[in-house]
Order: sequence, then C-alpha cells, then structure tokens
Amino acid sequence: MNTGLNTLPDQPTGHHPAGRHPTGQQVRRLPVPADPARTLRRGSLAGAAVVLVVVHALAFEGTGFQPALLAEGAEGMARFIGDAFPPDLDWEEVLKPSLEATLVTLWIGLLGTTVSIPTALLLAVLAANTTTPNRLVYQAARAVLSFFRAVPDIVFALIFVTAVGLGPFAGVLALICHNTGVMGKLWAESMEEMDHGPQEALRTAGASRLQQVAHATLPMAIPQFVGLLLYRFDVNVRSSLVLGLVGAGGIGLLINQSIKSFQFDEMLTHIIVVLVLIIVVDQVSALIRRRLAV
Amino acid sequence: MNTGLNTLPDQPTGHHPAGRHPTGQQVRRLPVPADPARTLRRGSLAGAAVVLVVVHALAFEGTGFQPALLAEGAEGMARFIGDAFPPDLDWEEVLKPSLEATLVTLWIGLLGTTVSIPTALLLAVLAANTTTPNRLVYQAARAVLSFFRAVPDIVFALIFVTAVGLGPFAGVLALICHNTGVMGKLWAESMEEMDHGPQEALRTAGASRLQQVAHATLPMAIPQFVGLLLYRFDVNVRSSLVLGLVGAGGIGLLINQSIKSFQFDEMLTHIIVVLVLIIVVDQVSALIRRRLAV
Amino acid sequence: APTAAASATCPGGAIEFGIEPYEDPAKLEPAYRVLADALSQELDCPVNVQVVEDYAAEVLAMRNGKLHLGQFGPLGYVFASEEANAEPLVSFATAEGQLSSYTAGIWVPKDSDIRSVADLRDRDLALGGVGSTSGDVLPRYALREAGLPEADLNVNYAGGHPEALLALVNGTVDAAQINSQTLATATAAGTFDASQFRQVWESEPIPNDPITVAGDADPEFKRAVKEALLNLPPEAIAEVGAFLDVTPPGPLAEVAKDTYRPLFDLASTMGLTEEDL
Amino acid sequence: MTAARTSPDRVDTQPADTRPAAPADGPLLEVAGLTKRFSGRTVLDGVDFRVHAGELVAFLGANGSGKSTTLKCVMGLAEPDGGSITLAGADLGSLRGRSLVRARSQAAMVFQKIHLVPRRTALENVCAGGLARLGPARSLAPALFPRDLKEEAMAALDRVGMADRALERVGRLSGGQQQRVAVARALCQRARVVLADEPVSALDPHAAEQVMGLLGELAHNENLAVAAVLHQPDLALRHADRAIGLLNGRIIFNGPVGGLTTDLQDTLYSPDRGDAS
Amino acid sequence: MTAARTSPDRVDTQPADTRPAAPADGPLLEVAGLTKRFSGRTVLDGVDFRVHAGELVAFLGANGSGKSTTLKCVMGLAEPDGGSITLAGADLGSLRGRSLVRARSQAAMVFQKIHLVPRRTALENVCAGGLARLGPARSLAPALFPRDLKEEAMAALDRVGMADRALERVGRLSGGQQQRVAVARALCQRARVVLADEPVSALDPHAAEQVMGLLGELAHNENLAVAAVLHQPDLALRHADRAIGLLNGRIIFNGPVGGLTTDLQDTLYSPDRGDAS
Ligand SMILES: Nc1ncnc2c1ncn2[C@@H]1O[C@H](COP(=O)(O)OP(=O)(O)OP(=O)(O)O)[C@@H](O)[C@H]1O
Ligand SMILES: Nc1ncnc2c1ncn2[C@@H]1O[C@H](COP(=O)(O)OP(=O)(O)OP(=O)(O)O)[C@@H](O)[C@H]1O
Ligand SMILES: [Mg+2]
Ligand SMILES: [Mg+2]
Repeated sequence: MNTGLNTLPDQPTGHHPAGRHPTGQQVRRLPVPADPARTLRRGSLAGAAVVLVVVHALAFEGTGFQPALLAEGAEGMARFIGDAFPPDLDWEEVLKPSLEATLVTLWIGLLGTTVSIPTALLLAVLAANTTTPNRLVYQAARAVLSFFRAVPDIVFALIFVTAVGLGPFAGVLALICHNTGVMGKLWAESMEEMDHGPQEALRTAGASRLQQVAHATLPMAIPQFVGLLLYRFDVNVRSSLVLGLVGAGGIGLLINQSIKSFQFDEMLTHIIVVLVLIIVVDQVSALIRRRLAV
Repeated sequence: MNTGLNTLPDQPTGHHPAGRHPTGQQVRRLPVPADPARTLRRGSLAGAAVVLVVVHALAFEGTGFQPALLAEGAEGMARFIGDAFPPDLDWEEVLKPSLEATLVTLWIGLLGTTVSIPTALLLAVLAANTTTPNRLVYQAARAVLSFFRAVPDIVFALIFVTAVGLGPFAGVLALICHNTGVMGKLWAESMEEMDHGPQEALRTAGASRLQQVAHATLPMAIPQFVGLLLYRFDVNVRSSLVLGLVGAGGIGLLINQSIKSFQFDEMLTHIIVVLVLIIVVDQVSALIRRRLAV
Repeated sequence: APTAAASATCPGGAIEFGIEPYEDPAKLEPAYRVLADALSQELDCPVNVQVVEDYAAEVLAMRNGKLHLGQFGPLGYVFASEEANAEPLVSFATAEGQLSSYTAGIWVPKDSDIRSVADLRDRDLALGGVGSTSGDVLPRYALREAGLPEADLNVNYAGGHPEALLALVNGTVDAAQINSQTLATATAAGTFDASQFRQVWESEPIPNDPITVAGDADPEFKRAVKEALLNLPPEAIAEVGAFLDVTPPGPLAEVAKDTYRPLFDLASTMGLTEEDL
Repeated sequence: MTAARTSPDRVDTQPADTRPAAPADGPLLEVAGLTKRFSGRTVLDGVDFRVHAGELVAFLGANGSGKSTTLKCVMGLAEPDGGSITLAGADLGSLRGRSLVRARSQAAMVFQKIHLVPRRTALENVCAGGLARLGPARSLAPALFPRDLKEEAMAALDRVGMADRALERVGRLSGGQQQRVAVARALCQRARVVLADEPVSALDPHAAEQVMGLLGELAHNENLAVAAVLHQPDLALRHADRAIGLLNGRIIFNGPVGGLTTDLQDTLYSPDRGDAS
Repeated sequence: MTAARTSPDRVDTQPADTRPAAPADGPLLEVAGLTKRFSGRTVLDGVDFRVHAGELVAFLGANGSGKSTTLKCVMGLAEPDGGSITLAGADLGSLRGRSLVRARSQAAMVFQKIHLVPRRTALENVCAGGLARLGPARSLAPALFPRDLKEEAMAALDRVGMADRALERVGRLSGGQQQRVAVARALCQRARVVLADEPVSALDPHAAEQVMGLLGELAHNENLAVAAVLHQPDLALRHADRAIGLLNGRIIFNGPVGGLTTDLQDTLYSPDRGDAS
C-alpha cells in the first residue's frame, strides 16, 4: 500500500481556478479513500445531537426560557441601571466602608485559597488517574471531593459558626472546605490532561509515585495549577456575598445592604470597587503566570 | 567546553555506600558547577516568602483565625451534625419535592452553561494572548470578562427580574452572564498554557487567525475545554443560592427553607440528593473526557 | 384553561403572585399556596406562585409590571410601597377578627448578667439577615433607643433567624435576636429550650405580612382580588389557619397603608428610606 | 546566482506563461546579517545566505549551532535582533499585519517537533496546510473542506508514502509516520520556498531517501527553493545542490556539496566547538 | 549465548567480587512471543529476542514496524496482548506492584520523544534518573538531592558532552541537546539494561558517534545489556554487536551486524513492506 514516491500523471484540473501551483505546475490529486467508520461516527454524532436537542427543549420548557421577554423588558432594565448612575462616591459614607470591607474580603479570599492548598493537592494527586495509587483510593478521593462540592457553602458556614462563633473565621473555614473540593477536582483534571511522557519516564526509572509527582507531574503542571489557584482566589474573594450572610462581613454584606435599602448608586460603587480588585488580581495573576512560563 | 566523551579517572567514592553500579563498577563523579544566578534566585525566593508570610499574618489577624476554637467547639459541630441524622427520607414530604427541585436546578444549570458557550468562546479567543488579534482587543476582552465576574450573580438576577419577572428564567440569565465571565477566563488561560506548536505551524502556513483557532487551538484544547465546561455545569447546578433570591426555586431554596425551619434532617436529605447528582455529573464528565482523549 | 384569556380580573392570562416567606417558610409557604388556589377558583384565572428569598427581587418585578400580587414582610412592604407603589389588601387575622402580629426580641442565656439592652455594651449580639424587620431593623432600633451606638458592641449578622438562634444556643454569642415566630418553631423542633434563656427586650407587636397589589393595576382587578381574598371559602381559611397555628382561624382582614405606618416611621428613622418620601 | 543545477525536466512541466512574478533570477529567500540573542547568549551572529528557485540547500551544523533558530527567524517564530529577510522579493522587515502573513505564506516549514494536531486525522492535518487558499466559509471545520483540497492532500500524502494511513489520527502514528505527514502538510501549502528542519531524522533509510528525493524533485522539477536541515552529510551529498555550514551561529561554509570535505566536517562537528560562546 | 564480543578492558574495571547476581550466562532481557494489537491492527506478532550483558543490539526496521512498541511493552508503557518478558531473571508477567517496579527499574529507557521536564534544568532532569536510589526524605525537591547524586549526574552529562549546559532549563536547549540529556538521565539510573529509542536521530554526526560510542562502552566496558533503535544501518555496523530487523511486527533478522547485507536492508525498508497488514 505504501507506494513510495509517486509521480502520478497530472490529472485534468483545468476547471479548478485554484488548481495551479504558484510555480505554474498543475496540482496532483488523488481520490480520498472511503472511511469505513464514517457511517458509525455520523450515526453516533446524530444520536448525541438528538439527545442534546431534546434535553435543551425540556430545559427551555422547564425554566420558561423566552428571550422575547428580555427585549420587552429592556426599559425596566434601563431604569434599574439608570437608578445606579452616577455611583455614590461619598468618601465617609460609602467609599471608605467599601474599601475597608474589601480588605476583609481579600483576607478571607486569601486564606480560603491558600489554607486549602495542602488538602486540595493531596486529594488531587489521589483523584487523578495518572497519579493515583489504585482504583479504590481514586474512587474514595473522588467521593470526598464530590462531597466537599455538594455541601453548600452556607451549610459549612452554619457548621463552623456553631464551633467558632459568628465572624470572618467561620466564613474562612467554610471557604476552605468548599475550595478543597473544587480546587482538588480542577487540579486532578488538569493533571489527567497533561503530557504524561515525563511521568512515565520516571516511572520506568523506578521512581516511587510520590517522586514521579514531585519531579514530573507537578513541575509540568505548575502553570495550570497556579492559574487555577489564582482563579479560585478570585472566586473566593467574590464569594463574600455568601459570607456576608453568615456575619463574615466583607463587601458582599455591603452590596446586600445597599440592595435591601434600594440604594443602587451605593451598590454600583461597591461593584466598581470589586471590579477594580478583580482587575488587579487578574493582572497580578497574568504576571505570575508569565513568569512561570519556561 | 563540550569535552566530548570523557573517560574520567574514577574518583575516590569508597565512602559512599551507594557509590557502585549494579555491575560493580565504581561510579564516576564530577563537581557541580557554581550557578551564577543562584544568589539572585535565592534572594527573590526569600523576598517572595517574606511577602507571603506578612500577607498571611495580616490575613490571620484580620479574620480572627484561631484553629484552637475549632477543637473547642467540636462538640457543637457534632451536635449540629447529629441533629441532621438520620436524614428524613419521607417520600411525599421530602424526597419527592427534593427530586423535583433538583430537576429544575438541573435545567437551570444546563442552560446557564450551554447558552453561554458562544459568548464565552468568543471572548476566550479574544482574551488569550496566543489567539487575540491585537493588544487592544485583548485588553478589552479581558475587561469584559472581569466585568462579568465582578458583578455578583444577585445583581444580574435583579436586573433580569425587572425585565422578565420572577422565576427560573431570570436566574438562568444571571447564570449565563456570570458563566460567560468565568468560562471565558478559564478557557482563555487554558489556551495560553497549551502547546502552541500546531497553531504556529498553521500561522506560518498563512492560515487566518480564525482558521488557526479552528484547526489547531480548539482541537488541541478540546479535552480541557470540555473538562472546564463540565466543571462549570457542576458549579451552576449548585449555585442555587442566587436562584432562590429571584424565585427560581430549585434545590437551594429547599435547603434554605429546611434550615429556616430547623429541619436539619430534611436538609441532609437535600444535600444527599445534590451529592448524588454531583457524583452522576462527575461520572458522566469523566466518561466524556475519557472518550475525548486521543 | 379556556378562561385563561386576558381580562380585567385575569391580566395577561395568569396572575403572578410573589411570596417572601421570610419569617417562617415552613408555615407561610403552604399557607400562601392554599390561598393562591382559592384565589384562582374565585377569579377563574390561573395563579403562579413564585417563592423568593429576597424582597428586592419582588419589588423590582412589581415595579416593572411583572408581578401582580405580592406578599411582603413588613419592612419589604415599606419598600414595595415606595418603589413599586404597592397597595396592601389583606393580612391574616384570628377568629376574633384581630389582625395577627408577632414581636421581635433579644434573648440571652438564663444566667447572663445582661439585664437590659444597655448592658449589651462590648458584648456579642447576633442579628438575623440584612433587611429583616424583626431580625435586623427592630433590634437595631432598640439599641438606638437605649442610646447604645452600634460601634460599642460587636454586632454580627448570622444570616437568618434560625442561624441567630443557633448561635445563641451554641454559646458562641452573648445575645441574639429571636422573634416570636422563630421561637415557636424552634421550640416545637426541640432546638430551643426557653427555660434556659431569658428575653431582655421585646418589640411592640408587628402586624403580619400584607398581601399587596401593584399600584398601577386595573382598579377593577384590585377590587376583584380584594373581594375574592376577603370572601375566601371557610375550608381554605381553615387550611391556612392550620398552617399558621391560628385555631380557630378567622377570615383574612383588610389592611391599609396606615396599619403599617409605624414601620414607615421606623424605616425613615433608621435611615433606610429618604425622609421626604 | 542562478540555481546551482538546472534540471531539464523542469522545462517540460512548466508552461512558460505561468512563470512566477518574482524577478526571474533573484533569490527566493535572502537573509542578510541575521543576529539573534537568547538572554545574553548570541545564538546567531550575522548569518547571510540566499536560496534560489530550483535549488535544494542543506543546512549542516552541530547541535545548538543555530540551524533551527535561523529557520524560525525566517518564519517569524523568533524575533531577530538584527538583519533583514527577503522572501520572494518582499522585505519582511518592512511589512506588517495581513500583508506580512501573505508574504510569509510563500514559505512552508516542516518543524523539527512536527507540530501536528494529534487528535485530527493525517488527511485533515495535511489539508490544514492549504487553509490560506480557502475562504472563511469553507474552512471552519474539516467536514467543510472542498473536495479539491482533500484530493490534493491525498496526493501529498501519497508522495510521502502515507496515503494508506490518511484517515488515521496522527496521535496513533509512529514517530516517523508523523514526520512524513508533516512534510505532506508543507507540500499542500503550495509554497515557493520550503524550509525543513530535520525532515528525515525520524525516518527509516528508505523513507529518508524518498523524502529527500521528494525535496529534490520539488526544487528541480517544480522550481521551488528548498532548504533542509540535515544531520547526515551523505544525504546532503546525494541530494542537495549546495550546503551551508553553521558553527556557533556563524556561517563557515556556503558552497556546492562537493566542498563538504572531511576536514570541513571535522571543523563543523569538532568536539571543542563550544568554546566560542 | 554469551555476548557477541568481549571487550578486554571490561576485565580491568570490574572487580570480580561484585559480579551481578543474575545467572552469569543467561540473557539480561528475554522477550518471547510478544504480541500487541492496536484496535484490531496487529503491530507486534510473536516477537522473540534476547539481549545479554556486554552486548549492544541494534533494532532496525521501517517506520511503523513496531520498534517503539516493542520497547514500550518491555517498559510496561504498553500492555502486551501476549508473550512473556524476563528482565534480569525476573519474569515481569508474574510480578505485581512494588516488586514489578523494582524489577523494571533494572532497565532504563531513552525515549523517542525525549520526555524530559522542560521547566527543570538539565542537571535536575538527569538526577531524576537516580530517584529510585533515594529515600523519600531527600527526594522531594531538587534542592534536597544529595551531593553524590548531583555529582554523578554531572558526570553523566559530561559523558554525553552536555556538562557545560547542566544548569540550563531543558526547554531552552536545542533538540539534539535535549536528546543527549535524555541519554544522561538513563545513565544516572545505573540500570543493567538500557533501551534507547532512536537515541541519535536528532544528533549531529559527531554527537551521534559519541553517544553510540558511549552505548558501546556501557555494553562492553560496564557489562550492561544495551538495545538501541537506529535508522542508520552504518551506525549499527560500526557500533553494534548484533542487529535485530523488524518487518511488520515480526523479526526477520537476528544476528551479528555483519549479516546486514544490502539485500536484507532492501527487504527491511522495501517500499511495498506495508502490504502485509
Ligand atoms: N527559547 C530559547 N531560550 C534560550 N536559549 C535558546 C532558546 N531556543 C534555543 N536556544 C539556544 O540557542 C542555541 C541554538 O539553538 P537551535 O535550536 O537553533 O539549534 P540547532 O542548530 O537547531 O540544534 P539541533 O541540531 O540540536 O536541533 C542553542 O544553544 C539553544 O540552547
Ligand atoms: N496508541 C496507538 N494507537 C493505535 N496505533 C498505534 C498506537 N501506537 C502505535 N500505533 C501503530 O503501531 C505501529 C507501530 O508503531 P511504532 O511506534 O512501534 O513504530 P516504530 O517502529 O517505532 O516506527 P518509527 O520508526 O516511525 O518510530 C504503527 O503503525 C502505529 O501507527
Ligand atoms: Mg534544531
Ligand atoms: Mg518509534
């Protein structure tokens, strides 16, 4: 079948306007072979498409999805947004409390992220099929991660409030639990999708699993890991809305208060502060990730 | 400096217990050269460590972080958890409503994820430094993504409630906005961390940016993209807190209500239902990702 | 249904009814669902009940004509009135025709040295959720009346009435707000043993949640809804009463903006609304 | 300055009316004074060379002498620190944006690291070489590729002996098979200049002869300008018209392959070559 | 069955008291009846061969003939569908878990795709080859590696001519430099069997000679069993003791390199070799 270097007779291609080489030579052609798996693949694609369409139809139905409503209600939205402008930039009453609350939020987000690194890392290594010691541990680690993700923040917060009282600490603990679940899962998957070559190379060299992870998987995964870590930091900083609800304070509480008293211009100020914070975190994150690239 | 194949005189290694080859030969050694950048690197590492420690100290201080409290309060936590056991599995009163609410939640999560794919994809391509047309578009796309992430779900939900009224639809719209921001960012970063070789190859072949993305970046990124998409589906299914605020219903509302009426055993049932859902989503996700691997 | 066509008493073919069972969802929500069914019968128009956890969404929906009827907590109603021009129609009453009400309170452990609101200086106080009448605004009003600035004690939101109660039960705060409804629920659930605690402050009775209609609705619709609510069949009332522990239950009682006047005053005193409104 | 060898059969296959527009005798690729540093280390130091239509030039040099870096600078994959590059008459340094892309697509590159998409089939990967010729509408998914392009890609795969694996995913091919697919992709680009970085290093001897023969044919029969990095001087001797020898980022030889004496090879690959840096 | 060639200097450097425990005359690697299919396509079909201590065996064969797959099966990177593999006296099929890992670490592999960690320095990558000898405490980060190991790694780098780039990140090295670092890592593993998949394909001729010479030295002076996949029969002729020729997943030649006749090479690399599958 490998027919070596073929010098095919030129085929008649005069009817193709693009059928000439830049050097003026006619272009060789060869028929495309039939793909035996094609009908099978097309069939399964069509099947998947049908399932997707049906599921979406059900979902549109179940949620009363009617984009037309959006257009109709545009005026109301404009009014809401109009209410928020201009933002209330009063220093004493709005901006200063906003900045102070943002600092608390930042601390909560930081601890919620960094304190969960060890547990998340451990669970991630156990729950990635390229690094796990065996199927049993793998399934157990996955189950633990799922559990941490299934329990809502607010329930964790309640549990911890009973132990440590109201305040930011309970919120931090709730975030740590939740973040362990999410970050562990994201890390595990990013390890599974990486190039396994270096890890396999160390495995064949007799390195223990721990050594493989330390000297191949982790160094290869560092940029993704840091990217995801910074993403979670960002999320955790914003999940102070939930924390505000359990007395952790932070900017979420202020946003909540301004909504409850219909002071949308204050709300906008708080959102702008969060936006600035997020942009700063983003830039720092981009910087760190650039420095980590080889 | 490349001295070719060296046959060094064996060095005295008798004092090393492990200093012999399995074949019994003595092991060659050579001193490690001094690293000129080492002091510099050590210095910057130390600097980073100091910054981290200081920031964490501030954060521990700012959030009242006292792990000892946890141990002291263990009894209270145990009591809270004890209250929840055994879960209340009454079919009519608890389990059936829970399953129905879960279905709504599932639809909301599904639409919140899938409907945001086109916008998230577009923004991700514009906001990844390997695929963006130019710095200006890059910065603009990043800003849009940051904006979508900075505005809390609840604020989006309120905006949409004014347009489409109370109910799941407003919740779905809020999730779509938020998810666009998060998924766009995650996808952009995963594209930045990928092997750019195939994309560069197409670029040198004169392929347009769109073609590079369609024929190199996306096919290379598919497993990560699908992984992140399924992760967001999972998050969206769980982000029912915001949905409860605008009358979207769902399992989050039931969890909140069971807390409000001190029925922790009902709460546990709902959480178990969520856990089962999440494990199912996880398994499906793992299956899909396995099928996508080459 | 064939009757679902739009008419004066059936705007848009279905009535949107929003409820915010802030104080005690386990009881209020089923009660409102029974009520909505009865209303649907009376007006011959489907009624969609939407349960929300935040009055802000309800108010905004009503303001933009997306919500016809809304039940609000007392403070929520103040905002609904000001932002969406909501008009109160009815509220629940006892068999004697007395408008039902509840009270806010601050509780401390039985052997605490806190005797009055003023003693809360430098102590921990757990409030409920932001914007709650009995869980936020009234206790803070009490502090203000006692001349105790909020900066002089450690006030924390627990996230809701039950959360505040739990914080007290678990001993992680010195005092917590507990309203009369939460007290009843928690006592019934066995979570709270009133003999172990002491109430150091109780508010004036707060009238129960009103059912309101959007201000810009057709007057005929307003009238029809009010009539239907006031003339609910006794079976429906009985069912509602069972949920609310009001036995024997009375028919719904008419309320007016004035019924809630003290709450308007409270909101403006506490700086939640502009004075001039 | 004309091609080092003029193959007679070129005249047969090339109609006179379609001669390329570039100056008939000028080089298709001209690099002058190319300099490149990586964090202080000078990797290319004033590299000058030309490749004419109709010739196959071999790049020889030790590992790390700068061969890949030279080709990458031409393709715009590394930013030169100095020097000029002229491709098919266009000075790349003076062009920007779309016109730079168009000018560059006159050159096709076969990468040392292959750079195919493992998830796609060999045929799809080869078709991607011809994307520049397609409008946006037909180029967004492999299923939309026009039949012409697919047939052309099949012919290209056939020329490298991979037609029978056309529908297999590239990730499942052996290393050498992948390298041949990469060559086919470059063919499908219909470029006038082909740059190949170690195109035969993973190939078995027969396949290597075949691919080198193909590169020679491209140069001599189809009048392209071809430059290939090779690590086997005997392949250069058999197939190339001219050789360029790089040592520590400088060209130390540029002439007919006959000049690749043993002495020269000793210099090029001498063990103490590293002492300049 | 003994090594095809016995180099006299081996005797000098090898003290008699430390001879390996494996049967003095048995092969260090024995593969029998190895079969491997990929989705229906038979890639290896009953492959049998042995490699003894002290010999360098060259694997030759066309692209896709199954050379890499054979080595991967030995290293446990592909699951054989049939056959047995015996490494340094241990039947790998009968072992599980930690003991399988230990048995396999008797063999070191140099990969066709190199598989180094680009972010780490050359020295750190080479040290990683010796991880199996370290306890967990000293092996968790490169900074903890004992000095011995680093010095040994430096010597390994020096043997492949890369000592002067030891502290550079591998991702910054040229393709050929990376391949040499990969060989050094295998050296640092101190294995008794070395398998190398195209260890010289990206190397310049001098470096290729050097690395092949090194592999020969490992076999002849240090008494290891070395198998290398090569695409250049003349390198095999110059350096190897024995050659194994694979065609379509079957061994068609196994004997002293002298037997690599032109005819045999024509068969091995014949263009119509693909028609069996
Ligand atoms: N991204 C980079 N950062 C730093 N140094 C680099 C980088 N890329 C290449 N170099 C260095 O530049 C020099 C030339 O590299 P290049 O890849 O051009 O060599 P080459 O001639 O292609 O070698 P080979 O035959 O091994 O492929 C090498 O010393 C290499 O280490
Ligand atoms: N993961 C895989 N899935 C399917 N087929 C595969 C896979 N890996 C290898 N093959 C097929 O097995 C055959 C042998 O591949 P192998 O890599 O062993 O060849 P090789 O002799 O090393 O070739 P080369 O000299 O090109 O490296 C090839 O036809 C290849 O397409
Ligand atoms: Mg190179
Ligand atoms: Mg191979």
